[in-house]
Amino acid sequence: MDILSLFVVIPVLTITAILLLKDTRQVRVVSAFGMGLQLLMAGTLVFLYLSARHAGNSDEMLFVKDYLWFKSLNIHYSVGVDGISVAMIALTSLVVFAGIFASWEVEFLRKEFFVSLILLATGVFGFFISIDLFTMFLFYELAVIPMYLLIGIWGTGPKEYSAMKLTLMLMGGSALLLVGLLGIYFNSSPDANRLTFNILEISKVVIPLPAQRIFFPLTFVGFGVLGALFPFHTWSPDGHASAPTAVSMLHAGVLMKLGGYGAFRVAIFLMPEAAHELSWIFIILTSISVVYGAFGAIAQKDLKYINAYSSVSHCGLVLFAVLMMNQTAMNGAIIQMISHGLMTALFFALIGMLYGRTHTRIIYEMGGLMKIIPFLGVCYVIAGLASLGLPGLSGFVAEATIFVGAFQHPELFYRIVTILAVSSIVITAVYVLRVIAILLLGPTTNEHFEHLPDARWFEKISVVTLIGSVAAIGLAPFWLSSMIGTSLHPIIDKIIALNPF
Amino acid sequence: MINFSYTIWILLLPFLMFLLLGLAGHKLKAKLSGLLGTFGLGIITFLSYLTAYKYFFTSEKIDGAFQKITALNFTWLQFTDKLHIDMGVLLDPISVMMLIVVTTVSFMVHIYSLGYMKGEKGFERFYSFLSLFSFSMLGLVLATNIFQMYIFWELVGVSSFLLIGFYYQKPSAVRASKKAFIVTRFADLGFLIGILILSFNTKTFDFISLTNPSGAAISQGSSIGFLGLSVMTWSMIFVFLGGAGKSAMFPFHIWLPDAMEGPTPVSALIHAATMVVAGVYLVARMFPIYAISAPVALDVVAYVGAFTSLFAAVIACTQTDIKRVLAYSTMSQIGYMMLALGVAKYGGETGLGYMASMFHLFTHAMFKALLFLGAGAIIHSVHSNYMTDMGGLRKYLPITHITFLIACLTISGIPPFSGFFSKDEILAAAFQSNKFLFAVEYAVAGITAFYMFRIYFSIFWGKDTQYQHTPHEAPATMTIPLIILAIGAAVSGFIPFNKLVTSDGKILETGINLVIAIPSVLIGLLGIGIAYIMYRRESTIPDKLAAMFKYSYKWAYNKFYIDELYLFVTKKIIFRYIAVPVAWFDRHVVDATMNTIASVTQGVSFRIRGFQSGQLQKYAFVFITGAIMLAVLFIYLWK
Amino acid sequence: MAANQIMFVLFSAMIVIFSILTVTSRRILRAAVYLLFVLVSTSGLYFMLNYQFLAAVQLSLYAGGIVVLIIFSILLTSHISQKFESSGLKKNIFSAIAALAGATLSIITILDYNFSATTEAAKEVTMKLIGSSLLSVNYDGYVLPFEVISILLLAAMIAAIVVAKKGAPKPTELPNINQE
Amino acid sequence: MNSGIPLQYFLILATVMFFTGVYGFLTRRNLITILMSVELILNSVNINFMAFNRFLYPNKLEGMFFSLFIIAVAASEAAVAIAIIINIYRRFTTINVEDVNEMKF
Repeated sequence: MDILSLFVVIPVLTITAILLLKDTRQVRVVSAFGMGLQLLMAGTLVFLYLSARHAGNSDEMLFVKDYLWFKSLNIHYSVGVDGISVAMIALTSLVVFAGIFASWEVEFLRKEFFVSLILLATGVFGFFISIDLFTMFLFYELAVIPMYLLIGIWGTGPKEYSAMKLTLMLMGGSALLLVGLLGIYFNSSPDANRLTFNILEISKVVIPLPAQRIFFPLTFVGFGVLGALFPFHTWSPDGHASAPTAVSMLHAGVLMKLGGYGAFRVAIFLMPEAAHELSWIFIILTSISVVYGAFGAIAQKDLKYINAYSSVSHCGLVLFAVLMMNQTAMNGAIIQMISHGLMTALFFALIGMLYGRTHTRIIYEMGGLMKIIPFLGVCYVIAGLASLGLPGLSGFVAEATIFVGAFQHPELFYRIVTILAVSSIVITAVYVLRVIAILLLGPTTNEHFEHLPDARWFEKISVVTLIGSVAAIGLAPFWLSSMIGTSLHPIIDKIIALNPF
Repeated sequence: MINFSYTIWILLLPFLMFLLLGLAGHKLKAKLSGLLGTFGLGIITFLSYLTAYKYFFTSEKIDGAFQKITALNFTWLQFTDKLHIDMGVLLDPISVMMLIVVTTVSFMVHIYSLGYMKGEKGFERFYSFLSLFSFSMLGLVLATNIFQMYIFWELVGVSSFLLIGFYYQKPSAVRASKKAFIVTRFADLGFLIGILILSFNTKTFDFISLTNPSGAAISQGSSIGFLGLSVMTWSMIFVFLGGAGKSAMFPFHIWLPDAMEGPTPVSALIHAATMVVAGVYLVARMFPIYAISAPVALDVVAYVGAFTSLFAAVIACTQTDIKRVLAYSTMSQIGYMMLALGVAKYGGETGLGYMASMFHLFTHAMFKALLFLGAGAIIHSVHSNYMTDMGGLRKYLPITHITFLIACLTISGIPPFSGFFSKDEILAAAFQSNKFLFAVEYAVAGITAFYMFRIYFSIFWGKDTQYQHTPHEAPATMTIPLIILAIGAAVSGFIPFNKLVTSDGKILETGINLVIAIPSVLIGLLGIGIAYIMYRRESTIPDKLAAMFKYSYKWAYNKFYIDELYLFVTKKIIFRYIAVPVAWFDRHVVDATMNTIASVTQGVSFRIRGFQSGQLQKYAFVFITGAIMLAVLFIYLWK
Repeated sequence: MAANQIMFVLFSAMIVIFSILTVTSRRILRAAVYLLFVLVSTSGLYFMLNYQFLAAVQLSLYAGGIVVLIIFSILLTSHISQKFESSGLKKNIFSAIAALAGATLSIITILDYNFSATTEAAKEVTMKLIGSSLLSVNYDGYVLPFEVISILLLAAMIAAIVVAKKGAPKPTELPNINQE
Repeated sequence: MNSGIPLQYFLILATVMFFTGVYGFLTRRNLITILMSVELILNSVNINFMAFNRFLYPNKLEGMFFSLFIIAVAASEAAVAIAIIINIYRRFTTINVEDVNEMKF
């Protein structure tokens, strides 16, 4: 059994176990156990990966396994990881683990909830381990679809509308993506008889430039929809606002990363020429995302909306950095994905916990909560500080890397746009502090909130796991950065070899 | 080579203390955590003095100049081969001097707070924040590269935010902390952009290679132009923006007076002695670049400094909240330091301003911390910030009275107190290079003496206010720091700064220039005299004067309406005309487009569904017609 | 005019006339009877074409079985004397146009097409041949369709019973399909 | 025995019958009469099969067997259809095809 497939097998086994259970109280224990195991596995994988690299294994992908799946189209189930995917897997298992604890008190259809949640996680894990485009797409869809149920059934507010909107927009993105992937597939071999979906093999051929010009935008936008690329981001506020806590966590924390990761691993890696040629368009769009998302967040009243817009801004930064196409910026993009994943999951977990206590998400209806629920309050402040890029927490590492990297771009235009994007850090500070001030500080405004209970043990597990990771990355970024950096080398080398710009 | 590797503990100890107090503080007894924090800082202070001693008196000099020593350095985050953020300790005259300043003041404040904050809720939180601040400030001071400095710069900002907002249930404190953070954050944006430009052109973050006056970095950037100025100038102007933000230079000064909402020890430590001079320190740190390849930027520094010092001094004359007066006085004094840096050149005699600035930074830290702590002692006993509520306090608070008087004399530049020496150097430096700026500063010196003695007389003399509770002298934990700092303020003028801290590390020969010294003492005395007349006893002169210059008084009293301008820009322009429209645009244009696509699809499908009428015969009719048409098509038309 | 021609004319006239009457008569029972005539005439055609077995089947199954079934169902669902209101004129016209167009098209096509006359000798269709072909597994055997049709018939019988037997569901039990 | 009657006559007859059935299918409202129209259509097809068999491939039996099976299918169809019609009658108390239109949208 190869270790990577275990990442798909364990969730599937967990789901099976849940389905066999009669007592719904055990469901969450089993889920926590399964996802805890997954977290351990992720730890093991990081360890194995680093030791393999340390031992001098310089393959582009490690632990590669390949099974022929569908012969006539040459579709394989092939898996493999490099430092980037390992990091993403670690992120995913952390967020899922925290998510399980954050949804500890789901009462309604508990079994089905956990099944859908873990199914979603399965899709995400599968996506990150796949190196076959088709399998990757398959897992991608697997991750997107349970979202509809999770929001539509367990959501709040206009949940059907939001679920429908989110699913339709993501499916629209998938449609573009599928066309893009097929386009890559049919150009994956110069003599058209050895077509392949395997990323590593495709990366060895040069897809003809006219084809790239068509399929790069399709693929990029396809993934970009999931990565909240302006103007395809509007599913995000509604979707997040309606989704239950754990789903928001997983969605913003992990699922949106699928977009960034895919844009990087498929769109840019396989079609660097078109990426270079067309990057200015998308650079403009993404920098709009960055600034616009931040401004959008200032004026919101609903906590989840604020966070959703901030996600738009932060995820925009991921795509922005990826498009800069140099080592440092891309490194920053990956760190930003991880960092944003953790801290936005943290945010949504905390928002969920606040909502569970106060039954409102409108910031003006709350106030002075710090005194009443200090643990959650402090955690919220930490999350906020991470979000505005305080050194010592992960957000800073990511943003610094992105900005320094982006500013090394040789063309003046890109550097000016970078300065625009940099200005988002102030706007971020504004909305983060605004929320903290209104929500937590000041006198208590509502006497009904005087006796709210502080965090319970499972909430603490969830939150502490995430804060610990955020702080760990923020305090000691070098190992993560170098792990990603070494994996980026072959990719950057390819880009540079193809584009002597 | 002396081994300085123990200096890592100067950074690590406060950080560990922060973690300990922050995570476990609520489990400890409040007093214990306070003592722990103070004890930790005591060790750090000791280490700092040890370092200073070793650096200044035992380390080797080359060419008679102090060398920059990288005590330790490790790569924290690698960007490219050349660009990487390191974490380390850099020792050179200014960083060692700052080490002394920061640890001394911080230690005093730690002790003082044991008394001042006694019984406050969140005592251990206060100490953990203080530790965080000490950690960040020391990291900033000891940074080996500009990005490390930026990192700690941000951390200093956040500790300031946390400490200003210490009374988080007080709306004004919350507002002030938010304002402080956002304003400095905005300035930091400039700093970051400056760093980016700098790093793009020089490909290094490292201070030693950046500031090497004959190094490649300095010559590289100055040759590339952009919009009429060299790239180096641009980046230095941007970097100075960051410094201006932290140091509350005009127009980023608005956060500092509000920051006085924090506990008074915090004001003494952060907003008077250490953090606010970080901007000065930054410019001093980058000084070779400013002086050699970005003289235009240096002029900006000088003029901004001069303007701020005048501007703040004028406002200080009208305020009635003593902490605010002190805050404006701080701005004014920092303006002095900036000006001194701005008029200096690199190396030799022309570097006088640099040395003067550092000297003033040092003495200012002592006397301003003293003033704030004294003010704290007063507030502690009177329970009010307003000098209208005070008067005749000399009888009740003798120790505070004496130390406060010393501080006032120091800031007014009366010999033999330290302020005289440092201010004199600054005026001399200004006189050397720019007579106009000298004139401004000369006037400011008089105004300073006036407003300081205004509050002095109002508090300790003036009318005999009836107090509900008889004011009593502060406990020993508070008075001892006062006494120590008073001694520091009184005698630190005799420290031979010209031998220790100079722009190129070499000894600078200076002396008291009587041509400048005597007039400056005189104008100080004049200021004191006017204050004496106006405030020694209860008198109507101030009100009459205020009525006479009604409008200018009103403008000054309202801080020239800069706050209102900011409020207008942020609330009206940014919030109402950018953020709200963006949010609206997002909902009603972008999202609406998506929704329109959806609803058009739905509408079309509603139309189409009419075909699915459930009328069997309609289906059959359509089917047959279609079949016939297809048959016709295939048989006759296709061919 | 040969006898078979006369017979053809007769049968075809009956078929056409009664077909039209079947689809236009406004009394349902009459329509059923007209249908019976059509079916009987058709079996006459089969006799003419020398397919006696099929003609017999036609008579017994169609005329005997289905028409009776239809009449029963008419009796179950309608009053014998019930007269339909005529369907809408527009509908009639359009249907007629469609039918006429289709018929014209077909007839033109038929007349256009040049059917090649066969020279093959006709095979005597005996009962024995039919029986052995039906059950033959050889190349020209029909055992598979035979089995299939028998299963179909069985299924149809069961289905007819099941469907018809079920009591009418109460309106409240019906799933309300108009609900979103 | 069928000399003198061309194949086309049979085909035209079947066509007429077929389209009569179609007309009936399109115009009648009563489900049973619609069923009768269907029977007409089926019959016309049968005639075609028989005619083709006799005129074009007289030594084969495909046409006849096809017709046979069609008759069988028609019989089962009629049985099931009538069962359904009766059920519809119970459900809606009408067998007017225009009133039975819930299968829509």
